[in-house]
Amino acid sequence: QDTKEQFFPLLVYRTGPYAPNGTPWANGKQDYIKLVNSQGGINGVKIAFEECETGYATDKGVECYERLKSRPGVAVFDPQSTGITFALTDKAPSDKIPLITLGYGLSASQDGNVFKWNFPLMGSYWTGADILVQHIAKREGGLDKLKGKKIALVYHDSPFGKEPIPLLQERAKLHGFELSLIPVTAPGVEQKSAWLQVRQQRPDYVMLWGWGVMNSTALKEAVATGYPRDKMYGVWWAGAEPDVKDVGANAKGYHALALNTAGTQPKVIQDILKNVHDKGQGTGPRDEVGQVLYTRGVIIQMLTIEAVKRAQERFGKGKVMTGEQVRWGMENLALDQKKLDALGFAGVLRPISTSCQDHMGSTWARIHTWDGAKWGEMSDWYQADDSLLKPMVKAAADKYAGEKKITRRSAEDCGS
Amino acid sequence: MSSSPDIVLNVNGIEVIYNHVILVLKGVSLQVPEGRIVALLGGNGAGKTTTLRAISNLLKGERGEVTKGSIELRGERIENLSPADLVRRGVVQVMEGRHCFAHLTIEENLMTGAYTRSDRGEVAANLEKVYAYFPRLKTRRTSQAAYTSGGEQQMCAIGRALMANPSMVLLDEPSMGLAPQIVDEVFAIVKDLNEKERVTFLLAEQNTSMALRYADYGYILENGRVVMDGPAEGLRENEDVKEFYLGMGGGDRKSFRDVKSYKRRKRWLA
Amino acid sequence: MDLPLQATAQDEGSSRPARRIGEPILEVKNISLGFGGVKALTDISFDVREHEVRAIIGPNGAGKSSMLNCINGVYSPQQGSITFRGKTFKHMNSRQVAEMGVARTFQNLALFKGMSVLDNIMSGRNLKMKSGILAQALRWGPAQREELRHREFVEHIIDFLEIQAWRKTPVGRLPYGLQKRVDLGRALAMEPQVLLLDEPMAGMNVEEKQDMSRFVLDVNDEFGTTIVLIEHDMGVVMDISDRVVVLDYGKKIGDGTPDEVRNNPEVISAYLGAEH
Amino acid sequence: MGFFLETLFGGLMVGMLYSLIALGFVLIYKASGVFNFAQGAMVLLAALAMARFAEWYPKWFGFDNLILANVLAFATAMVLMVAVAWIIERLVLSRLVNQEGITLLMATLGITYFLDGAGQTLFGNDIYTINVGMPKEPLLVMQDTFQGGLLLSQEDLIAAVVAAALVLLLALFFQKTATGRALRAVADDHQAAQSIGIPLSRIWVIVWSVAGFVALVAGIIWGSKLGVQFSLSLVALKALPVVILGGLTSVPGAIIGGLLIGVGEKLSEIYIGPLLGGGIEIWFAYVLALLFLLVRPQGLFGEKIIDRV
Amino acid sequence: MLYRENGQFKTTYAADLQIFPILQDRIAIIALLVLAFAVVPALSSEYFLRAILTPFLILSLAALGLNVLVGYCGQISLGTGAFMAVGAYAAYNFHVRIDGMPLILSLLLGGLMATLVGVLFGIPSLRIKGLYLAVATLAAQFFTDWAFLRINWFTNNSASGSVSVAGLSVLGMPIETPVQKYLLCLSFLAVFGLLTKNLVRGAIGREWMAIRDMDVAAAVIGIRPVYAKLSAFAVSSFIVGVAGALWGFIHLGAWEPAAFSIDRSFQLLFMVIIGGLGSIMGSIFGAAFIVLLPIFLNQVPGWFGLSISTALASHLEFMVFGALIVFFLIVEPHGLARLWSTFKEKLRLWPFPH
Ligand SMILES: Nc1ncnc2c1ncn2[C@@H]1O[C@H](COP(=O)(O)OP(=O)(O)OP(=O)(O)O)[C@@H](O)[C@H]1O
Ligand SMILES: Nc1ncnc2c1ncn2[C@@H]1O[C@H](COP(=O)(O)OP(=O)(O)OP(=O)(O)O)[C@@H](O)[C@H]1O
Ligand SMILES: [Mg+2]
Ligand SMILES: [Mg+2]
Repeated sequence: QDTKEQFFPLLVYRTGPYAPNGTPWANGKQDYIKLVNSQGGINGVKIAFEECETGYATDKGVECYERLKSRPGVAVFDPQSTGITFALTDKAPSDKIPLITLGYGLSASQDGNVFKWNFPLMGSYWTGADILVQHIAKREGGLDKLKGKKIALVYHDSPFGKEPIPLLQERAKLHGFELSLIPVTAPGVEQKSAWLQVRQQRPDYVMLWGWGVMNSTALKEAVATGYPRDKMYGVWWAGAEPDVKDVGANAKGYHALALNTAGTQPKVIQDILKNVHDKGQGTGPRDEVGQVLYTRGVIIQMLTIEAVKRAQERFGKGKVMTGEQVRWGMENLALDQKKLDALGFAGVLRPISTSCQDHMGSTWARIHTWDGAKWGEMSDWYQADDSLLKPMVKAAADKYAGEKKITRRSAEDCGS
Repeated sequence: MSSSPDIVLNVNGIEVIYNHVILVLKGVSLQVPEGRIVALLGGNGAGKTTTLRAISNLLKGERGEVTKGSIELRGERIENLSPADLVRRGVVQVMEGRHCFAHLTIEENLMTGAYTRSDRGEVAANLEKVYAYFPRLKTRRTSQAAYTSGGEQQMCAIGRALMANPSMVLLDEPSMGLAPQIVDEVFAIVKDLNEKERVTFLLAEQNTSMALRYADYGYILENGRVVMDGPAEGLRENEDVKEFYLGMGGGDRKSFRDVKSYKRRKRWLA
Repeated sequence: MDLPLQATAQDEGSSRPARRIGEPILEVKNISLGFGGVKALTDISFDVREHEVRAIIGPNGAGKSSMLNCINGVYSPQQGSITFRGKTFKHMNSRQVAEMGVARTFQNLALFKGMSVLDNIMSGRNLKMKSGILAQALRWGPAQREELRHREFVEHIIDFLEIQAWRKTPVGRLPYGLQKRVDLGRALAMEPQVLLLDEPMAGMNVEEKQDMSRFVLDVNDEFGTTIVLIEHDMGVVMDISDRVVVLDYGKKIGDGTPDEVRNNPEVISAYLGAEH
Repeated sequence: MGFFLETLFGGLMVGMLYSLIALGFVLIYKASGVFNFAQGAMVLLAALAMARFAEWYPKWFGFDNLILANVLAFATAMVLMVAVAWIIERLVLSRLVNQEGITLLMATLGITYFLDGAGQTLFGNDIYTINVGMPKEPLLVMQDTFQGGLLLSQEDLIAAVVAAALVLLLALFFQKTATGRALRAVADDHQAAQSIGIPLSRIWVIVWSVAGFVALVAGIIWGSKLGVQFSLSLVALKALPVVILGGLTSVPGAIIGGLLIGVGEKLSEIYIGPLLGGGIEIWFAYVLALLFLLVRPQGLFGEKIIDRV
Repeated sequence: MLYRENGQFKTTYAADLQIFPILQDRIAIIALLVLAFAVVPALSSEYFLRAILTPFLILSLAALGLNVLVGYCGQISLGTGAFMAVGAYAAYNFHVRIDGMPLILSLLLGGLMATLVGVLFGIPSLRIKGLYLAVATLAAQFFTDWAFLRINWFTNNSASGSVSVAGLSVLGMPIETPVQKYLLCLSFLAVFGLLTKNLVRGAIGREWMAIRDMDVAAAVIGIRPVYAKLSAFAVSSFIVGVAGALWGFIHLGAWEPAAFSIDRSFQLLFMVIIGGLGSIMGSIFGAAFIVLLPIFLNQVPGWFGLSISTALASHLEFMVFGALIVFFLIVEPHGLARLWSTFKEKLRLWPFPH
């Protein structure tokens, strides 16, 4: 490659129904790149980037992908949408471009033996749902206490919202709680009947698998039907500022999964404020820096860049990496606490290490609670239960492999 | 442009193009004096309706435009006025093909005709007058216009225009679809309004004999050009007019059964 | 296919063959039709004989168009029956009527505005076209030949009505008089036994009316098509019709030859006025 | 029983809110024969303006009186809606006089894109709040009649009352007045209306302004319920079955249709939904409207569709 | 006077019955086909083929199908997305459930299922008209959206409701590269375009148009509204269904119901109206306009070296897009195809103005 820059295509949605959530996420990603560039790039390799607006629509996402994938120095795509991920999953292998789908996408793609190019780093909907069940159980005083309880899943009626269902059903069978499924038609602006159902069924807990406007509307309906907010648990995509901001104090007590912390204390956030925003190069408004989704964007970009670094360690420092090489880097991430601290991510996330079999690297997450004005109070870390997940992931991956006539990767392939 | 003071309407060499390509009027000029009845004659597709539309500014909705020439109403250029402005200046058009408001009742149709007027008493009186002209309308006053017969709709359209109390009426084929005695009545009404209220009429008609009987002056339009004009009596006596528009070649009216079937062409065809 | 239309080109019309007016082909018995409070037709009966030109006249709103609408199934009368070629029916849908050979034209021009003259007239032949959708899509042999055959027939009608120059023009753009001709052409394309004409000459000048009368008479002569005609021009009616029905306020007030009708005092007072 | 009533009331109140949006459609359709797909975009634009100006005015002029801010913002948003109406008339409608319904419909879709873009360019695309002091806490009534009581949303109740009042007001205005008649005439035949002196441009500016006003009220009510952001424009979709069920041309139809759809979809979701796996209300509303139209193709109170030769 | 028909006399009706009776048109269309089949794939970049031309072709096909219904038969439908979805999911099921099912057959069977559903949802059109019908067709849209999410059988029990296909081939030739995909879609479009053209200029086409223009008069000349309307729904949803299957199989590869959402329905309606109702070419023009314009607008700021924020750019794009739609409607309410034919008419007169 004759380019001197590593190129990061950024698929974003700053417009449309999901814009309030898509925007801080996209800003975080950009700001981190700017930070790295201001510090000299990846071992001297500068990062070029370009945003492409998808509006959360699959076909626009595909167009963006096709447009940007052949840029020189392209390293990795982050589709930022479950639907786009599905469409790109088939294209990535032939284009030899890895997909990073942090906290979303196909749960089964954790299995790197089948999904060579997918990286659902840090968690999937199955791990998320699993952790929520664990947390609720803990609150009740043990998994056995779940017996006879009633949990309602209020979910976005789309593949995104339906992903956790198999796991929850599995858990329900295991512990004897009753799971009721309440779909909300996308985008979720009218939820009266969903919440009437909640009121009718009086579940002990409500899990909220929403995105965008659905989350705040759900909270408002919960207020209107008098469902206690502190019995509500959201997925990590229902646990950021835009979801609760305009419900404000009324949402006090609502919990959600947290893949990362929020706030401006972490060193990396301070660095961004100092080296990017104070120089007038910030992407979004300054007071949004350090918010939940913003920080998640930063993490995604950090992991991507670390993958490039890791690849450079093997394929040559200071060189521009190909997609193929970055994939290797991503498959061999080993970010221990020390490295994270050095990068300024102390306390933001747990160490992560990936392998050929495990493209997720970490299944740890916490639960945080809205205090009426900001996301505060973090629970302890939980880890998804491998004994439950592994067989499910394997079964799903095998089914996929069967349909697609893919053979599992051999040991040498893993090593390469 | 010398328009003598008693010329209400002065159309000056206008060209009209539909849809940017179809040239329909190729320089039509005509003048309508105050308080007169002027007839616009000519075969199908001659451009009569187009001329009236150009005057009342209803071309836009048909995707037509006046590309040349000028139109003056009492000395004022009116090409850029809206149809509503023209109605306020007293010029009302009765459109060809009725155009009643289908969902409105006959009476509501008539009442919308008085949209520009505010004096309720006068409007009520005017309504009675229209009903007196067309008793048939009174009996059908509550039925929706779409469900009345063709002739009833035609009466409704004429009546509606009269409700605006116009000083000048552009009548497009008023006699179409009307029973003979109603045709007589319509022309009688025209004459009546013209004489009693000095309403000026510009009349596009196929019923040439009727039109020439009541009009003061006539223009004959063929293929977008004025091919002949003159006082009504003169035209009535003209041999060509007799043959082609009055069906009286050689003096007498021929029976429709005996008309020769070989094709005759109008001599003036451009 | 037999194409009798070709004969018209030579016909000079001076000496007309004696027309063979036959038995009643269409009988209307005691038809009554009302819309809410309005009685459009009250107990109307009349007959139409084969090959004749039968006129219906009457003041505006008398129920003439409604009568035609009853005959070809657009309205269904509350009472009465219609007999066509010996078959009696109370109500039929438009398609059945069309299949039996009744065609019509419309008072308010009911042409297919977005279609060309040719297509409008061709659509009158649809009843006779049999190819299935797939065959039409592929345009293979029989379908193509069928289309051609009918096209030929339609071209004769176009020649006959002298509208060759406008063949491909969308009818919406034609002047009113020509549209009336196309309307007639469409009806002719159905090769009807009975042709119902609703004010075919409205909005025409004398010359054009002459042309139109010519067409009507030729159709009547050459094909023996029976014609039912509504018209307000008394000159035309008196000249070309064999018998005349007069309606007034939905009632029949006269029936007979033009001369009889012309001199019927009731008809004069209700419709004709003194002058005519 | 108590729960059934709750569902019923819930349906009625949501239905009333649907009516409010449906009303915007009906007004414009009735007065110009235009099926205005931009109604949703207008709701969004109005709500955005309301939310942002209520936030900006106190900042610009340094006061912090919520009521004053809201009143000023309301006035400003209304001015904006009138301006929009005027621009639409000038640039779009006046150039499409006498065109077919479907062309006009497409033009309003074009307008939708434009307004969506313009609104978010001017006012931003984050989530904003409208705070007109709507009570959020539910009301518990008839606790002694039913076990557990009846839970009513105060916010919905107030909104429904406002919506009902507005709908009634407009219904009165459009019935039988000379203006009402003129509007119906315009809808029937643009050209003929022009020919008898009805000034199309003025009528259209007025009607679109009124529709803008309705959009503003709907925007405030829905906006304070949902928060103001792009999705707000999608509530228009919920109003479509209401419009056809009630009849495109009928103001009272919009109310009755709204109530029917509101109740129908809630009851169906609660009582039939679980049998089918849930999430059926959106199509159920449409199917309801569709079945109804099979019986009455012009909707409940719509004008009969005329086809006559 | 380059473009004129004077002097081209047709001596037989068969000659006049040709699809393109004017010689210049015939030459132009042949040139166009050569260009599309041979030159374009050779010259275009992968991005162009994959991200622009392929979706453009598929959406042209869908627009063509919709045009049969809306443009020719006058029945406005907002449920196009639904019929695309039925086509895609049905084809998917044929593809995965029946081993060794040829791709083309799957696609066509998908279209056939869409036909069935289309006819079913077309039945109300016998009573419901105009805008009422348009809104009522949304029932189809929302119902299928729901059904494909809720009924697991349709998605071969995929947990999330998202499905995907892989390893496509036609007659043993794999369909993988952008060029192959492009050619497959192009062939579909060309064949269906031809067949549709044959239909609309034949008896059935006249029935559709007659129903569209004046249904009472159509009935009087013996056209059965039931047959005409339902056949239009059938043909239209067949084509739309095949387009849907192509969209899923060829363009996306993996999809969820949102790929055929109501936005898609509106987008297609846009295409046929902007392009020209009742015109085959119009469908293609319309698709080009609606597919290409946003992509084009999206890149404009870049050419001028302007760096505006993504959100602003995309809002501006919305505004320009909306404004252009209105602009074109004002210039020619009957669509781009009419604009084109007006232009040809002018060309015919050129250099003499009239
Ligand atoms: N909207 C239009 N678009 C295109 N051409 C038109 C349009 N309206 C009229 N024309 C054409 O303009 C010419 C003149 O039409 P116009 O209606 O003015 O004639 P007319 O004299 O009123 O005829 P008639 O007596 O039949 O009403 C005709 O050839 C007609 O085809
Ligand atoms: N569908 C309908 N609904 C209500 N009333 C109708 C309907 N059709 C016709 N009428 C009424 O029936 C009466 C007869 O109408 P018809 O059209 O038959 O009259 P006509 O004799 O053809 O008159 P014209 O010579 O004016 O065309 C009219 O008063 C008309 O209003
Ligand atoms: Mg005329
Ligand atoms: Mg009549």
